[in-house]
Amino acid sequence: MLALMAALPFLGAGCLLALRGVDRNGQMAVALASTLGALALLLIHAPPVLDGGTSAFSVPWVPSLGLELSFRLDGLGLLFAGLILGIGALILVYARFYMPAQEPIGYFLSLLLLFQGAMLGIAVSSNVLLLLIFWELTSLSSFLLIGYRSDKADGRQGARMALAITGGGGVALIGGLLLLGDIAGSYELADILTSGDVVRASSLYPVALVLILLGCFTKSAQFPFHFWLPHAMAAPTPVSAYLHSATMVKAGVFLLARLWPVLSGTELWFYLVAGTGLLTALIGAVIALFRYDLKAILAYSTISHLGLLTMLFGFGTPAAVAVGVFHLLNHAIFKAALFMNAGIVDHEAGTRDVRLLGGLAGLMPVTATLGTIAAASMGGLPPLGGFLSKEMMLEEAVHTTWAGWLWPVPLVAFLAATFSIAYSLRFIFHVYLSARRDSYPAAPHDPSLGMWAPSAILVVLTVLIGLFPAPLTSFIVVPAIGAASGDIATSFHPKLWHGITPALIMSIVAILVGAIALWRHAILQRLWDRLGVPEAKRIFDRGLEPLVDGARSLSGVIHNGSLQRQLGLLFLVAIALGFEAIRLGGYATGGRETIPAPASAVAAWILLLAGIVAVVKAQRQRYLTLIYISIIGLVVSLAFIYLSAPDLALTQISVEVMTILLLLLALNMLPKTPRRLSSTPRRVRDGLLGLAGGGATGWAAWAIMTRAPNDPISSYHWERSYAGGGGTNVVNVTLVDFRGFDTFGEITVLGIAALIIFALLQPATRGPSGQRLREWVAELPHSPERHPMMFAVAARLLLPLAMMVGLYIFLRGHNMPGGGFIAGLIVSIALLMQYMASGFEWADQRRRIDEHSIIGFGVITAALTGLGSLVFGAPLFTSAFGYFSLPLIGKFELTTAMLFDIGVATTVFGAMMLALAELSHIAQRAHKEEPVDDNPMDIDPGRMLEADR
Amino acid sequence: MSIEFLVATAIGALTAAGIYLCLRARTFPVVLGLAMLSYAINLFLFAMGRLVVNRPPLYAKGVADYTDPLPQALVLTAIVISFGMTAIAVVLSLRTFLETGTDQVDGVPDQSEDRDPGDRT
Amino acid sequence: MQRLLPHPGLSLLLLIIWMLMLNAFSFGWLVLGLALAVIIPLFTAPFWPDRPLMRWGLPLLGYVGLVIADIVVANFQVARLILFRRNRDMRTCWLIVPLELRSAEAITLLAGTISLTPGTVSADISNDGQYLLVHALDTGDAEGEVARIKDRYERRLMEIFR
Amino acid sequence: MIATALHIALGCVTLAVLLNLFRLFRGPTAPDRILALDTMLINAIAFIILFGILEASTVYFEAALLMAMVGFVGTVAYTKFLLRGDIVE
Amino acid sequence: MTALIAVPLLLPVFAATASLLFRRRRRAIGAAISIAATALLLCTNVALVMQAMRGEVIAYSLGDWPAPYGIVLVLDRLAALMLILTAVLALAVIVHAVLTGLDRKGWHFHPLFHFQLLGVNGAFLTGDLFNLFVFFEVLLIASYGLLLHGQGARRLTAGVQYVIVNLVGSTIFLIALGMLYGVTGTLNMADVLVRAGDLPVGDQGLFRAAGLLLLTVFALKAALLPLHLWLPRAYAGAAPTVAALFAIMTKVGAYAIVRTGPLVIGAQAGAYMLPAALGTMLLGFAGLLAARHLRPMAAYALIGSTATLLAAIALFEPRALAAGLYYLPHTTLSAALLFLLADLVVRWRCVEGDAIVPTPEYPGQRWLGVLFLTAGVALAGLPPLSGFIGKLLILEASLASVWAPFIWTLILGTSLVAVVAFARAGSTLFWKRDLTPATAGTGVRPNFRESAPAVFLIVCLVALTLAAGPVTSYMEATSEQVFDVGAYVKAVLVPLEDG
Amino acid sequence: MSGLHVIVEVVIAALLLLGGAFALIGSWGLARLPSLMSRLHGPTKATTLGVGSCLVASMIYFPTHGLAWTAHELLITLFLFITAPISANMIAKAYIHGLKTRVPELAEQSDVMPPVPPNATDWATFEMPKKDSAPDQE
Ligand code: NA
Ligand code: NA
Repeated sequence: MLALMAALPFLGAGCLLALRGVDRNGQMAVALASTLGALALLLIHAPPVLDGGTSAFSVPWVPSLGLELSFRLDGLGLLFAGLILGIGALILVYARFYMPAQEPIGYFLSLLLLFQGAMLGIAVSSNVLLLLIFWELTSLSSFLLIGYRSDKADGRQGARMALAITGGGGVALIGGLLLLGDIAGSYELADILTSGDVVRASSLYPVALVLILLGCFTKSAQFPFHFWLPHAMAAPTPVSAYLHSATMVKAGVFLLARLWPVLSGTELWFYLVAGTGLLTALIGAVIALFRYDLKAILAYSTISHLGLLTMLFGFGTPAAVAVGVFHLLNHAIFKAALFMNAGIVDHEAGTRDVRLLGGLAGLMPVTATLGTIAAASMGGLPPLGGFLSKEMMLEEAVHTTWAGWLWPVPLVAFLAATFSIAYSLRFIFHVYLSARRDSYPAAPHDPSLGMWAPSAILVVLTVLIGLFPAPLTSFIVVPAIGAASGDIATSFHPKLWHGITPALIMSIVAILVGAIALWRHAILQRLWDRLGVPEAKRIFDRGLEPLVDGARSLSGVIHNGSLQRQLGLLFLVAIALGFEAIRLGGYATGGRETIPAPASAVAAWILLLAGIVAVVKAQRQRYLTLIYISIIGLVVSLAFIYLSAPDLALTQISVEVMTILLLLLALNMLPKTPRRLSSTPRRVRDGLLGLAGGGATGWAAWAIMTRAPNDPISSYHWERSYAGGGGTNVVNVTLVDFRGFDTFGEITVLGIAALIIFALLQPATRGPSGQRLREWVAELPHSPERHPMMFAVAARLLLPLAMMVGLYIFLRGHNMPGGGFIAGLIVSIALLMQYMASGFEWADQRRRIDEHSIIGFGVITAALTGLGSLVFGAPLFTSAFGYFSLPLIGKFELTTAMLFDIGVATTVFGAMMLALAELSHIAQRAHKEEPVDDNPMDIDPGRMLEADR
Repeated sequence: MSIEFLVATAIGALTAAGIYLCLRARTFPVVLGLAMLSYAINLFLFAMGRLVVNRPPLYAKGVADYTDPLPQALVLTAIVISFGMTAIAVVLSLRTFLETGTDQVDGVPDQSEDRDPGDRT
Repeated sequence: MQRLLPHPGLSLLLLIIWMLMLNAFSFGWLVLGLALAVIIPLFTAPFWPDRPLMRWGLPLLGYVGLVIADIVVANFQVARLILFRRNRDMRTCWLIVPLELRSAEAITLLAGTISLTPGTVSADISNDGQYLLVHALDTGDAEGEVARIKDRYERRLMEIFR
Repeated sequence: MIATALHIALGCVTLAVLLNLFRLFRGPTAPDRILALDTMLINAIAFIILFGILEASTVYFEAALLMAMVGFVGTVAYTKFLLRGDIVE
Repeated sequence: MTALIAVPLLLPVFAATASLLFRRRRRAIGAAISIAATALLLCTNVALVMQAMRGEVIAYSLGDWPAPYGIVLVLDRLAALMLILTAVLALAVIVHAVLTGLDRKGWHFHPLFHFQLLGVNGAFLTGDLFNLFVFFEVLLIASYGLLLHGQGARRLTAGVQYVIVNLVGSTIFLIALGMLYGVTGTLNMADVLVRAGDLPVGDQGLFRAAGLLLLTVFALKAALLPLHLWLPRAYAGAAPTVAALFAIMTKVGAYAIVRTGPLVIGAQAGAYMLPAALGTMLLGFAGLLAARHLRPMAAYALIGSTATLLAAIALFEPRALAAGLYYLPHTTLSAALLFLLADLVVRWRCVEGDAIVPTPEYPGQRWLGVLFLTAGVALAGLPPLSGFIGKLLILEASLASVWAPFIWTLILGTSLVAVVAFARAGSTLFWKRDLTPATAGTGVRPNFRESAPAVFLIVCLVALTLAAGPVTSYMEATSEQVFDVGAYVKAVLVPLEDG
Repeated sequence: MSGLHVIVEVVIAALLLLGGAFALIGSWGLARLPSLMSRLHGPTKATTLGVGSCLVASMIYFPTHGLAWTAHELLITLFLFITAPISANMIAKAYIHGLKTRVPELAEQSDVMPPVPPNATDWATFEMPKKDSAPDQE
């Protein structure tokens, strides 16, 4: 039931968004229905609560976090929820008539309901984490409501400011409540409220308290966080009336009351809360006196009254809490009424500027009457509700000492009261009672009933409360006080006449002084203007802009998009962590004896180092670096041969040449000689980094090579290779069987690489790149001969030979060095030779298989081979082999691994061909001086002879 | 001088050169640097199986000492993969040069090739 | 037959090489070799259009033998030059060999022979395909050298390539 | 006898490779360097053969075979780049 | 154990090849296959999650070679979680790509997309370190293709950097693997743990070094300070849809850290990770506030939220890890959501690209505004979406740590920064109007169906919030399983019958 | 130790020495000769022969020492003998092309340009036949 009540507004909002083609009345009806429905549910729960009990409801949500969907209705919650729903209903009606007739209000109302739901959640949630969720939701919805007039700059800024401040407070509150829950050992309000002593004793209490207060103060616009509230007035008036006077801004105060039994009662609490409250009350009241905008006046008055409430809860005595709760009720009633009133004036007279108003009493009597009474209540004039709570407030102030002194608290409270009377009177006189003007922005007249009725109801209420406080309020206020202050026995006896008390005297003096202040307002105003109090918005901006600029410069300096920086850091981190690990983990030299190096090995080593140096030094002649790098490739291949890795040697040799060809193809288009090289300091720095990295890697290699192997798993492979894998070349068996899955991934990579190269180069002939290609001019002078005869002839002879070799290498791969990958490369190289000799066009016409399909076929073959074993109930990639014998042919071996290797070979072949095809395709597009003819050789004496005949 | 020493120093030299070249400002030397690094890595991985002369991992009954075949298989995979990657790097740098007209790794115009583009004010 | 065996000679060569490559003879391998000897030329035939007619057999074998012999012998001459002749005494010069051979294959073979046999490297062919540019490391009379080339190699090749 | 011959031969090849290296760096022209590299490769083949004999193992010969093939392709590519810039056209 | 565990690897392969064959004619079929395969993948992964929820670690040795000698696929709660997350994200992305016609902007989108999935799924499933490397390469190379999809100067330049950085990363990866094998003689994660136990003291340093190098590589993938510099340019350069898919890539790095942390790297790594993560958080959200365009904004949001996750992981403690694991899907999906929205903004408003500047009103603006608000709420970790719960979990779990003050300050502070940043961006993009008629070139009717994937992601986030209870308990079980290395080893290393 | 065996040993040794020597001589020529065209002579012959004799040596060695006889050596030799002249030819082409186009690094070369061939043609490296006279239009 409680949950349903909390959910109803959300449901209403959902309906409003969902409903299409419903007129304003219909939409209002929906909104009202959900609100009143919730109110009804509330009243159903009321009776037990009014007897001082609570009604609770809970379903688990995130048990591990202690976040439960648990609701709990006690006196305080009931009062607050009642305010939210009661005033909410009136506001909805008011909004229906206030909002311009031509614009749809569905979205607006749904936002209001969203907010209402969130507020209700705060009022009734009994899990502080749940409360947090609703808390943040109110910030969000108020952001959207303030920004509702999104085309107005002040609307957007007001909304952002409100969100920034209250959101910031909310963030602090998260921390505070988490700490609180951690101290109390539970996030359930019931548990927390009972563990006040533990909390106050905890060492984390101050932190938690400050964080929580930050949340409350920002929400309730306490100094110095008050300034967002006036800017929130950019919202439509119903919003101001609802959020920024009656309810949302009270959430902070409500939380103070809610946690009062746990947090209050310490010095820290008193000075922080009461002090802030006092200060805010005074400042708000003073500023309110000098504002011209009606809503601004009301906003600052709200700030001031919130200050008073905060102060009362800060006093830390149950009596003060009682007054606080009572004033919370009163203020909500008259302030909501006043905002609606100001809205009406704005709506009918066309302005909210007091300088353009005045003398409306005759023009719009009803409005004037309502406004006057409400303002009187705000000022605390008898016999109205505001008067009672103000009296009691002053009474409490009188009995409160500040650091041993008796006078500060009463004095400030008195000043605040004085100023609030002053601005209230100003509201009455400058708007309604002063002399009528001859022209107003619009022709003022009383609005339709629907617009003034809601405020009327509130005004009547405030009057009645003033006249018969006890019967009308104590039934609800007393339980609320009980819930807030924790002891039910608190006495609450609101009376109009207490006899002559200090408070009464202070009020009378305040009224007189306030009247004088109004009488001499012009002078005071001039003084105030000369004072030049800083504009809050500018302060805020001065706070925020540096933050943004700081972020910009920080991010700009660090994320400058430099690859070199990222690579440098990457190398640096790797090296540093490596050394760190050795430092921590310790190191001992290994005992494995080394192999003495023959002269030839040393020579090869010299070759390698020379090659490396040459490549690094020949930065300016890129073509030469390509020649030099072949030395390295050669030596590495020789090393593999010498160190008994024939498979590696074969692969290295064939990959080597492919890489060179690739680089040559690319270099043809790239600049051959860079104009400038890096600056010397940068080169030195990189050199040092390189030396560090090289040293570390080399040392690691040395360290491991010189220690005995640690029973490597490969011994298993060695033993099983023939018996289990059907091959004697353990490397190949590992590739296609033991670790065939790796190889599968590897050929996939190769295939993808080819696809990407294709995807990259295919569109290169269009756009700016195509432009560059067409305008491209060779850097070096070219010989006109495209296809030299002798090379062409030789290639024709070598092609079949190479293919033979390739197939041979493939077939023996399982038992001797070789295998699918190398075979695929050899065949590609052989074919490539053909392309080089006789031209791409000519050769390609003679090879009519689409490379994409080849690659796809290869990958699929490998995959299917892996999948095939499932058919036999064996796990994936399980290989099978057998020895068969046919008449004549004799005994031969068939292995599924070979099928897999076919997939490998095919993929490799397809990938190579695709990549090279695309690269030469680009070169074709490049600007050429002489036209392309498709002869396999440029000089063909035989052909020429026939041509002559 | 031992073979291990030669291999270790070779790995070190290749790595050093690779790192240095990778930190150049233009794509071509960077690609060379990557090639260098992959040489270094292939040798390194291979060396992790310890070095043995003339004991190719071809299974025969009763042969007790052999070169660890597993690192060789890993290196083969590594060679192939790094070849594919190098191919992409090469083609990509070519393509980027054609598109942007500069072979600067950060794609900034040629005037400031030896500077982090961020340093430009 | 022509369509099944586009290059009989090539097929034979392939088969021979195949059997040579295998360490151990087995009938199964032979069958496979035969298959390859047929299949591979079928695949590569398009890449080798309009082949000249060749005389397989003695003339070719003779030529090969001659060339190998020349290579061995002449290498010693070159070795002598490299080792003992001072650079400034080296009488290098360009030769222009007019060609009677007309098929690209034949000319290539001749050029190859010239390059392999010492003292001479064939550098280029004229763009009408009628002359071969040859570089001689050390020769007294250019004409004699040219004549020697034409008589010793080209003539024999004329017989092989009809 | 064979052993000593082998080692002498190996020594010669090693020396030859170092000579190639000299020419490779000395140049002066790009074709000089290509030629040096080509020669270096052929010497490497010789080295592999000799090593094979020394270790009495034939498993390395495919590598030599491949080197012969691949070295040729490389040389042609280098020269074709000098002649035409574009090696596959 | 059925071969179901391998379906997340086989399905993408076949989908990729199939769509490769349909590349030219009948693209529609290719797209259909692609989407269908992704949906099927999602179903499979649901089934796998069910299996994983039974609680035991399931090992599947490929080629019938027992671990550690063969490659073994391992399915536990963690792997299943990552798999299903990937599938959900992938479905949204592929549908978005097809709806917006991105797959027709260049070659081979669908094959690359599915190869990417192959790589990611493989990385999550494999129990073998070198196989992990291979799958890293698969997913990387596919990501190169996807990143460059559509091309254009900016994207190509970004691509160059991305490719090169990752190539270097792979190099370091290989060095680490080599050292691990050289010292321990094995490649199987479980086996490494077992053998690490009885390593001679002299080898400990090398072993640790290998571990920390692995950490470096994974940190690079996860974009952890100072190895995050590559990310903004790359992700902002990619097509937003692709970047949305890449939201999972940083999580691959995070996953690898979680997986190898207890097995190989060792918990001491947290000492290096935590400060880095906090720094990354700061820089990420600073970038978020500083961003002048929507795509960089999304990229920085990704960095920042991932860093939050990494901070939780770095504590290497079950409760914190559970909290982080709950936060993981949230950050992935919400960052992806923001990228998809960036794409929609670019497409629908037709002017100013993704710059955060006011434009004339355009159809669909308000709807985008609502979606953007949701994304902002999610990424800032505000209620009512899962980010809030995730942050609460992380804050609560980290309270015990000595780093708590820093973690709390940064998480709470960055939340506020995010709120401000999103409020600024949102009000500029969707509230402020550019009334100068000069730029008023908009007005094409947007296809609202295009926003379906974004809505789908939001629905997932809502579901993640509502189901927070069961999800968190799953995560707790997961993190216990992650730290219960004994069970992992027992499941993976089945004793050989013949030694 | 049969006589035949001794002879075989001697032959193999001789071939090995010969091979080594020629390989060295070829490279020595490459190192010392003054210009590319003359340097070209060394490798194309000497080195090829050197390798050739090594191959022959091994071809004899293996069967005579109880090891499997393989003919890869033949294949290698064949490859070398086919490719060496072509490589030389291409290198020469590249070189004279360099001579013609006066690449600055050739400043100190001591080769003379090749003479122009008779009847108004030129070498293929320098110039293609005029398109009008070119026969390959059908
Ligand atoms: Na292979
Ligand atoms: Na492989």
